[in-house]
Amino acid sequence: MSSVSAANTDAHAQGRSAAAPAAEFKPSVVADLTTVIANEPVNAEYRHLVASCSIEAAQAKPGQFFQLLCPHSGSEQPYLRRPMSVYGADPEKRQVSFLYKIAGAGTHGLALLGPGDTLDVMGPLGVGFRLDPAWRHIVAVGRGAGLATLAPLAQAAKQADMKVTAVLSARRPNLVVSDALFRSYGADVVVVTDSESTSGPANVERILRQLIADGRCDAFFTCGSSRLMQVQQKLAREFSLAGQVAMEQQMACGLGLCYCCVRDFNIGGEIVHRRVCWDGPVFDLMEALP
Amino acid sequence: MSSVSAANTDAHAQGRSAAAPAAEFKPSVVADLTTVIANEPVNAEYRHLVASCSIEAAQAKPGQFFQLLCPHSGSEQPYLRRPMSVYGADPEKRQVSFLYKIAGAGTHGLALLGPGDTLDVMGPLGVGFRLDPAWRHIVAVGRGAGLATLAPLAQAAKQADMKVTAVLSARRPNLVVSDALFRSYGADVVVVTDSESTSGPANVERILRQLIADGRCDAFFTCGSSRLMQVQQKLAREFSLAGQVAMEQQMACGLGLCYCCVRDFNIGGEIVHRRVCWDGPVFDLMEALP
Amino acid sequence: MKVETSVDLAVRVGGLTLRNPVMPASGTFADGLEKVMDFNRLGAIVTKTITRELRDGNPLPRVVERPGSLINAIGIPSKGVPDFINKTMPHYAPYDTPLVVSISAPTADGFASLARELTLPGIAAIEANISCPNIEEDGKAFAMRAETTEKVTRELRAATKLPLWVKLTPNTGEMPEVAKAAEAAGADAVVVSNTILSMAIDLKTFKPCLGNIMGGLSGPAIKPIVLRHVFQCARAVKIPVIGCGGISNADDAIEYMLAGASAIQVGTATFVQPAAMISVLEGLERFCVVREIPRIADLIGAVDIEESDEPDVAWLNPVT
Amino acid sequence: MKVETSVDLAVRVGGLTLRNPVMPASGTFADGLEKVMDFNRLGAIVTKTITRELRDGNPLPRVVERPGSLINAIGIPSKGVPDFINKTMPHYAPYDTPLVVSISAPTADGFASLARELTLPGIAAIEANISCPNIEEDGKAFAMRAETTEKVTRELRAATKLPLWVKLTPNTGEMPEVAKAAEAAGADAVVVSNTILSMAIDLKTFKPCLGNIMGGLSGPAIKPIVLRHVFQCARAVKIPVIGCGGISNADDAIEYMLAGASAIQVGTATFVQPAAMISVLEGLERFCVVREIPRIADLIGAVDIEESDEPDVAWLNPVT
Ligand SMILES: Cc1cc2nc3c(=O)[nH]c(=O)nc-3n(C[C@H](O)[C@H](O)[C@H](O)COP(=O)(O)OP(=O)(O)OC[C@H]3O[C@@H](n4cnc5c(N)ncnc54)[C@H](O)[C@@H]3O)c2cc1C
Ligand SMILES: Cc1cc2nc3c(=O)[nH]c(=O)nc-3n(C[C@H](O)[C@H](O)[C@H](O)COP(=O)(O)OP(=O)(O)OC[C@H]3O[C@@H](n4cnc5c(N)ncnc54)[C@H](O)[C@@H]3O)c2cc1C
Ligand SMILES: Cc1cc2nc3c(=O)[nH]c(=O)nc-3n(C[C@H](O)[C@H](O)[C@H](O)COP(=O)(O)O)c2cc1C
Ligand SMILES: Cc1cc2nc3c(=O)[nH]c(=O)nc-3n(C[C@H](O)[C@H](O)[C@H](O)COP(=O)(O)O)c2cc1C
Ligand code: FES
Ligand code: FES
Repeated sequence: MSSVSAANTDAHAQGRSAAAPAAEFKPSVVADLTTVIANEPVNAEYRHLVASCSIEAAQAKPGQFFQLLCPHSGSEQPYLRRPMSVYGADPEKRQVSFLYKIAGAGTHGLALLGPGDTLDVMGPLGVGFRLDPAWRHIVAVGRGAGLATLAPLAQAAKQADMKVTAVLSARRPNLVVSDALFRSYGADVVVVTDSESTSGPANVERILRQLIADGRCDAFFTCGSSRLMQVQQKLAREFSLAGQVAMEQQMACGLGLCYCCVRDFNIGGEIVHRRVCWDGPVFDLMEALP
Repeated sequence: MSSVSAANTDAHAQGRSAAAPAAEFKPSVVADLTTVIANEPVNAEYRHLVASCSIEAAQAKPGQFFQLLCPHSGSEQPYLRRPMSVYGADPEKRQVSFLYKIAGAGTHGLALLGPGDTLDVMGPLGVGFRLDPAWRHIVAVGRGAGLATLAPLAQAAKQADMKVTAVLSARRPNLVVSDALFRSYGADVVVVTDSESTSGPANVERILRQLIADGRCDAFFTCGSSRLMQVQQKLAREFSLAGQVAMEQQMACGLGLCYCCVRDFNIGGEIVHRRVCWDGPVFDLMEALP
Repeated sequence: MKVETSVDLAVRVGGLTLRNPVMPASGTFADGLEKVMDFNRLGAIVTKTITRELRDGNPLPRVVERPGSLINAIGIPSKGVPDFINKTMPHYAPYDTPLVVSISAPTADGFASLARELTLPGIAAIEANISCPNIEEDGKAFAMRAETTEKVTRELRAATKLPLWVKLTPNTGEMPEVAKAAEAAGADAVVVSNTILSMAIDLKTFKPCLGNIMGGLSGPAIKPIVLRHVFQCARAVKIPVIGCGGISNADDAIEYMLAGASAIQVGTATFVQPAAMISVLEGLERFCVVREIPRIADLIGAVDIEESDEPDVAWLNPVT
Repeated sequence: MKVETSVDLAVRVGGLTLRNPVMPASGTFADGLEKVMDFNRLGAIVTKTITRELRDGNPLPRVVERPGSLINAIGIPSKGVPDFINKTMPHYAPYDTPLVVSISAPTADGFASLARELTLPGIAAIEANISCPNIEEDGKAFAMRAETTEKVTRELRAATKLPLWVKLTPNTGEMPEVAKAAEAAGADAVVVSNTILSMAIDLKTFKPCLGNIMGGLSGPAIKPIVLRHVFQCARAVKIPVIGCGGISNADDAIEYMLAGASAIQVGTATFVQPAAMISVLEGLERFCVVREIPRIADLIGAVDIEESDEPDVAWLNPVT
């Protein structure tokens, strides 16, 4: 496992405290008892939760995630924490926010929280997106919950003043999320949906080829769709473009301890396991396997 | 076990439905999802909870009890139900109420309930107090949570128009409960306390002898103090008076299934086990053992 | 609400056909439940274990709760055989639900003579609780080992023509072998399982929470463990397995049937929700309706394990 | 907040003196926790079990949760010995906390050669995870039986001078005998215990929830069971018992020490509260201060059992 973490020395460096005496030790990951500020539905499927948190948590970077201790909905307390990408993090306001879809026991419990309630969030966790200052135009392609994960790229790119084109895929137009947020940071937003049958790989490939042709795609950022990821891998290979993908996997510890979240990756032709929580969740686009 | 229930055919009769087809079956004990109307502190130790309930639950008799499914306080859900004597039951208003002391996990959780919350109460359970129409004057002697158990006797006795003298024992005067309720039904109330050192067995015996001498004690009703029970047993024997005692014991099922709540009783010279939840909680004063 | 359906809920269990697979676990059922449910809706009635000797049971406290579980050391308070025949049996006679009597004894002979005496009209089956101490094996329960299980089951089999259910203990490391031994000796079904030996200590007094020091763990906490035992036993024997351990709702019961249980017993859950058996029953019906399963028996052992999933020997004790 | 006290937290465990009794359970600890706590506060560091062979581990899904518990079938992904020596050991070298390496092998020889190779400066003790399948006994774990435990422990003992901890499985019915065998063969301590073999089935798909079909149960649900094993083992052997199973807070740890544990390991709780070990440690200190216990070692085996409470043989398997 240490080979792995070695490979991540940079990403996880701030975590290292070697033999620092207790007095000096400062945790970089905390189980933070945040206070819910808002927890509102944004559409039929998604809710937006904003919480005031510690400075450590508020420093979460795009692509990183938290492990949320979801309150019990009904009698049963979900035992494990639930991973959620940071949707927004504001060190000034000391706030962190999540955009989540109600799936099962944990997210149901999450939906019950109201302003003033306490939510235990552990993080920030994992390796987030990296922006190469050399890039001028980036393209974010996402679907479903993946749109929540990509969203904070909009602000980060603007700060690094890169132009962003966001291709947002959903089943129906009214299920698209994060589009407003992308626009608010001046991104071009292209919405593709199943109901309008614009979300197929072929059409998305057409859109992406156009962006490349227009010189508006130095790098791909994607999350939430294996099919769309494969389209981007193909184009990245063809035009030797950079790319990063945020992966999902069931998690227990979120800190690289348990090895339940491994996926196969192609590292220089060799198929190896990587822990999504620790080596990722953001990986090099070309190393990811569907 | 059937000998036991046979011995209780009357008490538990309404429970018997032999081979009645499903269509006809009517449960006499229900796990009733009641709605909390009020849950207020009455002093430093006790709270009074009123809930609107089903007609079955509202028909609880004095000395009977319910098994309360206490909500979790903090993370831990108390697994077993908690037994609570009926403090008041009103078939017209369809209400039931409890007077409880905060002891541990379960009662802590109970204290968190507010108006409108749901409380699952199972009952009415057990054999309550019996009033012999021949009696004119009864004496209720209780201490601690026992006062809650005795309280509904006040109303029942008034309806049967018997006069009640209530000897209420507590550590301090401001920890006495049920006195107001007793008075409201016209009972004479004598308060004895440790802080005033009036609660000792000797003094209580003096009070009781006086009541007997005045011909104002046809039967004893007691709960919550083994020492006071023994005083009454002595006097009941001396003056051959009737008496009933409500006992406490840890419970799991509350329905006579598990045999965790047994106590020793002296039945005609023989020491035998009885289930407090099923054969009691109210027992003949002379059969009870300290 | 009773669901009106055409689902066939009947199951065959160890020589009996039950109208449905839901029955109480021994020691968690008594006439008190008549206040709560109609016993004619149950698949069977299983009585508290009785012994020949009169017994008071264990010292108090007899139960302590833990998160999602109960530890009990009731012992077996028993009024003996005559009381059972003269009072318990007549009491349940009016019901047209099979009456299963749970018995226990300190020796194989004791088991046999008790079974012989209880082979009576009105008794539908005998459940032998062999999870109890065998005084001939310095207190180790019969069901801890295959040999002792085989011996006691053989003597029981010779003693009665009634359907014979043998109730196993999960405290052994060789449950499939024990189940095979019971089958070989003529048991008609195995009940999997009794409680898991456990302990709790009071941090105020430093004393054990139970008068008996140790007791048996039951309730939701043990379900994943006993479910595994049921899965392993069902693959080890041809006779039916009756699943019992932490079943609180229909989903739990279905999980047990998929793992291989032909019927299920509900125990501790009844202490928390007295009508648990009825809601399990109604939930089973609903599940079959929704999933369009014509016969509930179709669920038995229906867990979907492709050969490819078949784990190597490692899964006997996964190295975690 | 760290409590400043004069409580002596040191305990002696299997040839080592630990600054306090709190350590991680193997497989639930890695360098990632450096983001959360100062490893110099721990009593010991216990690494994930390593094997000589390179292993990928089990198919996914590898975990499923149940109320108050986790079932895992991670398998033992292992990068082998050189990776451990060249990367893991140097990584923990800066800490002045004893490094305990957990090892596993499919044969007794394999265990011995691995122990021999890992008998190195920088390794404080070896924890032999003998809860894994023994291919010489068609897959039954070494720790399922006393004989196989004795054999593997003897070979391990001959192979290393390091303190030798042997980690047992609760899936056996004869844990005290197994613990005795480990002691007789020269183990310096036994770790009680590994996970309890369990199963879960998905009602939507009818498939097992785990890729490995079965997995090991851990977390609060198993505490009463493993606590009982610790109590029984501590009375069976003179070597220290390290308690491990469902410990989430200081109260749990104290209960284990009262039952006879000389030290404790925290596993699954770390997944829910990453700083669990630290809060256990601080809670232990607080408890000793409040109860005026000068040395935490005074808690070991301090459960108060009057002879009168001593149950008869029945308590070995209480008839519930
Ligand atoms: C790094 C990461 C970031 C994520 N970010 C978001 C986000 O921003 N918004 C959002 O809506 N969802 C996100 N997810 C998915 C989210 O974690 C799951 O929807 C959630 O765990 C479901 O829990 P549940 O109890 O409601 O559902 P259940 O199905 O009851 O969960 C059962 C178990 O499966 C796990 N699980 C179920 N679905 C997933 C999934 N898709 N990925 C990982 N584990 C899963 C749960 O964690 C739990 O352990 C993210 C997942 C990962 C791994
Ligand atoms: C028939 C009956 C009627 C009762 N009526 C009242 C009442 O009207 N008002 C009132 O304040 N209390 C009453 N009690 C006592 C009440 O049941 C306990 O205070 C309560 O169960 C404590 O639960 P806990 O989780 O708060 O405490 P904990 O100490 O955490 O409970 C732990 C376990 O011990 C049991 N237990 C603890 N104390 C008692 C006790 N005194 N009697 C029985 N079991 C106990 C609990 O039920 C639980 O199973 C009655 C008890 C019985 C048996
Ligand atoms: C209070 C109590 C008493 C029990 N008594 C008996 C008994 O007399 N005979 C028996 O075979 N099992 C007895 N059991 C075990 C149950 O029948 C059942 O096997 C066990 O509790 C697991 O099922 P559960 O988790 O649904 O309770 C008893 C269990 C409890 C909780
Ligand atoms: C995800 C996971 C991985 C584990 N890996 C190992 C392991 O590699 N070696 C080992 O001896 N035990 C392993 N265990 C078992 C734990 O060390 C511990 O014995 C068990 O989980 C009980 O403790 P707990 O309830 O505190 O988790 C693992 C447990 C879990 C949950
Ligand atoms: S979730 Fe434990 S290693 Fe990733
Ligand atoms: S509480 Fe179960 S018999 Fe009394």
